Amino acid sequence: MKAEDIFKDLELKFENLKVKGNTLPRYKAEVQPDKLEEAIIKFKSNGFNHFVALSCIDWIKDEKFELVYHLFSYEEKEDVFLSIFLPRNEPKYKTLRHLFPQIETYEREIHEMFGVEFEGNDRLGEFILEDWDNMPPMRKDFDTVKYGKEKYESVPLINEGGEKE
Amino acid sequence: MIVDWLIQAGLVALYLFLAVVIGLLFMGIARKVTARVQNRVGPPVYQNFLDVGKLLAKKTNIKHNWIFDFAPLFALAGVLLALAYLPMGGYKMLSGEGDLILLLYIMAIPALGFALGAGASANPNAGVGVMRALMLMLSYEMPFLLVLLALMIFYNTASLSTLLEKQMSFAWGIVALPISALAADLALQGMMMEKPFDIPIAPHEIASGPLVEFGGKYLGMLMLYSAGSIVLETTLFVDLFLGGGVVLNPAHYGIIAYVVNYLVWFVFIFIVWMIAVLINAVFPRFRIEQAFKFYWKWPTVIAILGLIQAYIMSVFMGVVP
Amino acid sequence: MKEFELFVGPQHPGITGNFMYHLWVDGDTIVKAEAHPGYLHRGFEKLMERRTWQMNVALIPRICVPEPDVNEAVYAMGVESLMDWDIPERAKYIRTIVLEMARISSHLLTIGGYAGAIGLYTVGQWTVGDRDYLLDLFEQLTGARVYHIFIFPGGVRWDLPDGFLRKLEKVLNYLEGRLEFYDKLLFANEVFFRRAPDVGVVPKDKAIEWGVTGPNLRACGYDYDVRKVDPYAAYPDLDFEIPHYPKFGDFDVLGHGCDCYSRMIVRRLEIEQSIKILRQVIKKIPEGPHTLKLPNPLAWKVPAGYAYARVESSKGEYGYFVVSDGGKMPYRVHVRGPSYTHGINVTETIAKGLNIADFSQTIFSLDVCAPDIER
Amino acid sequence: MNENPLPSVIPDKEWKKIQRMLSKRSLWMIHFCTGCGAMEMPPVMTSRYDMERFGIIPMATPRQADLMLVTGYVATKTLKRIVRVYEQMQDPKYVIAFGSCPINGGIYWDSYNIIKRLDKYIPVDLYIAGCMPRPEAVMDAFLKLMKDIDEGKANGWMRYRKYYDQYKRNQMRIFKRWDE
Repeated sequence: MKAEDIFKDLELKFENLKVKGNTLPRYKAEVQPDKLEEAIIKFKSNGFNHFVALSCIDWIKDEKFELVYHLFSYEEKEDVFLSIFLPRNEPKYKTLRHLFPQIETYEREIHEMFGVEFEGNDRLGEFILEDWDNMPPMRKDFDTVKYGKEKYESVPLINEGGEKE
Repeated sequence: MIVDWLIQAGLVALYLFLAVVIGLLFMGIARKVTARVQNRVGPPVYQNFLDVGKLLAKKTNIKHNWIFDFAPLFALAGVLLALAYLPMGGYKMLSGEGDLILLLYIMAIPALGFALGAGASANPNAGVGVMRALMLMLSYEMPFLLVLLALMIFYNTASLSTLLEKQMSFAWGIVALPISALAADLALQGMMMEKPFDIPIAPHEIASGPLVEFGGKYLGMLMLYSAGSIVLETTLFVDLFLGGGVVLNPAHYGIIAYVVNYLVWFVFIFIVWMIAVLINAVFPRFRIEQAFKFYWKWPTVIAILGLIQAYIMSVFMGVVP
Repeated sequence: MKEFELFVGPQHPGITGNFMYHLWVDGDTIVKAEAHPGYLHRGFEKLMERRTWQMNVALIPRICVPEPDVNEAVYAMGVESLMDWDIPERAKYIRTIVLEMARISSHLLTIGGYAGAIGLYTVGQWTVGDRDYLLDLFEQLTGARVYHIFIFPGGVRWDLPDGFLRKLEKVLNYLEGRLEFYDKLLFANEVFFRRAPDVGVVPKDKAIEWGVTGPNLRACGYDYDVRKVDPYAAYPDLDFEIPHYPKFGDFDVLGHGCDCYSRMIVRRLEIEQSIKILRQVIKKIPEGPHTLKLPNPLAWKVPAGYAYARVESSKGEYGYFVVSDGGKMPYRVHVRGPSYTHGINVTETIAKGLNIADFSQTIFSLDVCAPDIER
Repeated sequence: MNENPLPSVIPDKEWKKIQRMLSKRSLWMIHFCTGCGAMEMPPVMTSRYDMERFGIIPMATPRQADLMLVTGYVATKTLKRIVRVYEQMQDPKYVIAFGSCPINGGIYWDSYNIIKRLDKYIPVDLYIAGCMPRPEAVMDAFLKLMKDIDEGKANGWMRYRKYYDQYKRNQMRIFKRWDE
């Protein structure tokens, strides 16, 4: 089933993304957060069974996080991006790891890097970072230069008693 | 009397020392040969002497328990004791009736010491490695015992020195019992822990296994141990099947015979070692249960065939060396 | 028997890069595995948001160290999609040359690493030594051995140097001759036949759902390859096959697919196909400019929008999800590395029930590249 | 202020010279790929450059190693492992920092997860600059290190013992917990 038809069934508006280099069409649609699971199940049962990636975008001006679920169909050869928007002050969503197992890993990363909470995923927690003591680093208001200066450059050199640096 | 005894002791010490030196040299040569197979230049042949020297000169900042400290000594002492029972170039240090069977047990001592120390370090990698090493020992001893049985039946002796004499007067084991010799060489590959049977020390799987916690002086001692065991195992094969390299009878030629026999023995163990090294360079390693299956299948069948041959030759055909 | 814990990595020879698996082992069998990434985390996606579109070209190759060129290509394609640029034909062909050379060199490294994992160090020494001929070519072409920074949005940095194609042909002939040696030593080795088949099996019906891509997917019997499915660069004009289980040509089909054996044979056959592709490119490469006329680098503004570009790397599908808000810097770039699924989810699942002796060869045959997991 | 700073060359007895001569000819390297520089290690180890000519071979465990190559950038999570591996190695031990990143952060100067200077946390005997250093540069570094060992200049392990409290203090500013 073509993606356009599925979108029609689900009554979603979609846009075409520009493609150069690659050739396949890419469709992007915004979904209501409560309808997402249903939409992904619909796509999955119609051949879109390759879950490519889950990306998170921090739209700080709009006070929103955008989660982009990216699906691909080897049969129809079409890419579909389903995006949902979450409020930035209290980002919370349910886990979808039962649909595709690798979503679990993406959710763990997004939880750590953006601070998005996924209810039902029990493996959230320390994943890539260790001993982290600040706001999630991929948020737009996190200043990596300032943090680096405070944390690393303030560490003194070893004083070996000889010449001073 | 005392002088004789001293000379004897000095000779034993010299032979054992030379055995370890030869072992280190062989390790160096193996590295060079492997490097040439791999399109490389490789280290100098004396590299392993430098390595041992460096290891023995290192400081030690590990402390597990006294068994761990004791293990490398135990292993080294065990291998030296076993070496003393093996005639090298026809020179007998310790011998006795039935030392062929005794040797089997003595050869297990260093491996056990090694296992003890590795177990005492409480590293899981070492534990797995020890388990694998013991399992491997169990596998290759089956064909090896059958080979020994064939030799004992054919030559009608359980003493190494008698075996050497009979091989010199009649025919070498490899000529008389070629099938058993093949089985023994297969078992030897496992005994020396060369690929495809270097399972206990597989670095990619268990980070060099039993050796994982040994460093510095401990490792230096273990390196001497493995140098000794290379000579031990190759000499065992040479003594069993190549007449121990004895070409001149010491009773007739005296000291010259010892020197010539020593050189011939050296060439023989070198050849046996090179075969093992070249096989080592071109094979991946088995899994432990595959090695076990392999040993209880092919080498065992070959060894049984060799046993049948020995039995037929000595009992039905009446060939008595 | 009581379970014990085993740590494979970060300091361990049996691991591909700085990465760690925490294993719970019962006897010789793994009962549970947990991946711990993060030892190589540099915050690329954050750093890219702080650099202009052009400065990023120098940063991104460092994401996947064994095969950096795919990053450049896929980033360039993403930017071109947003800018609506059609790159010249010659640039497409030059990109193809770079990508295929990178594929061969990465596969050689993987085969060597895999052979090392099952204990055959000689093959590793040979393949890595032969790979240096390709690195020399890269050096002549781009000026660097590892990080080439050669593929640029709009084309490539400069044209092929004189005599490059002749030299490439020579190296290809040499490599083709060397493949026979690898075949004899590794791919026809009795011990390899006993160890690799039916080890580390990814269930065929789950493979696509789990996000397995690239040679690992083809080893399961699917002939999906981004070069054919979603073609880019000069691949539509070129004639090549997609080796997949059970079409192994001269090699025996052992095992039931999806295992270490099939994965390695697929990689071996892909080298052959890459050589074939490069030979066609040498014949077909058109004349013309190697790059578009680029705008002023200080005032590069990329129109707002989303774009996704993907290429087939030696490890699987490599994609960049590029988001621009119309500014001088990317708003967000999300890197979809193939090892992200292979290294964490797939390995954690298939490790259960594996012998510890086979764990290392499984992750080597999956070709897990640690730096592209954590970026 | 320390009253008697370590002299750059240690006056020694004869046997120390022998020890240094031995240890420079048989440097065993720990097999630890800490960063992207690990990519240039296979060529250095294998047939084209062949570091085994100088007796340098990779070792599987820190107990057996004398030389640690910190190949490239050091993330905070890796630093803890580097320190642990370094402390498990037997004296005398040497550290070579590989590439621009352990010197000042290199291209990751503004990253939040990269410690910028390695020698604040463990003593470094030798730096190789460049991104990435070519295998020739690595070989040159090995030869330089051998020369330094011979002259008694490579004494990072002694400095680590002497200024242990300072090193530990710096390390603990990065780690929140050590016993894990």
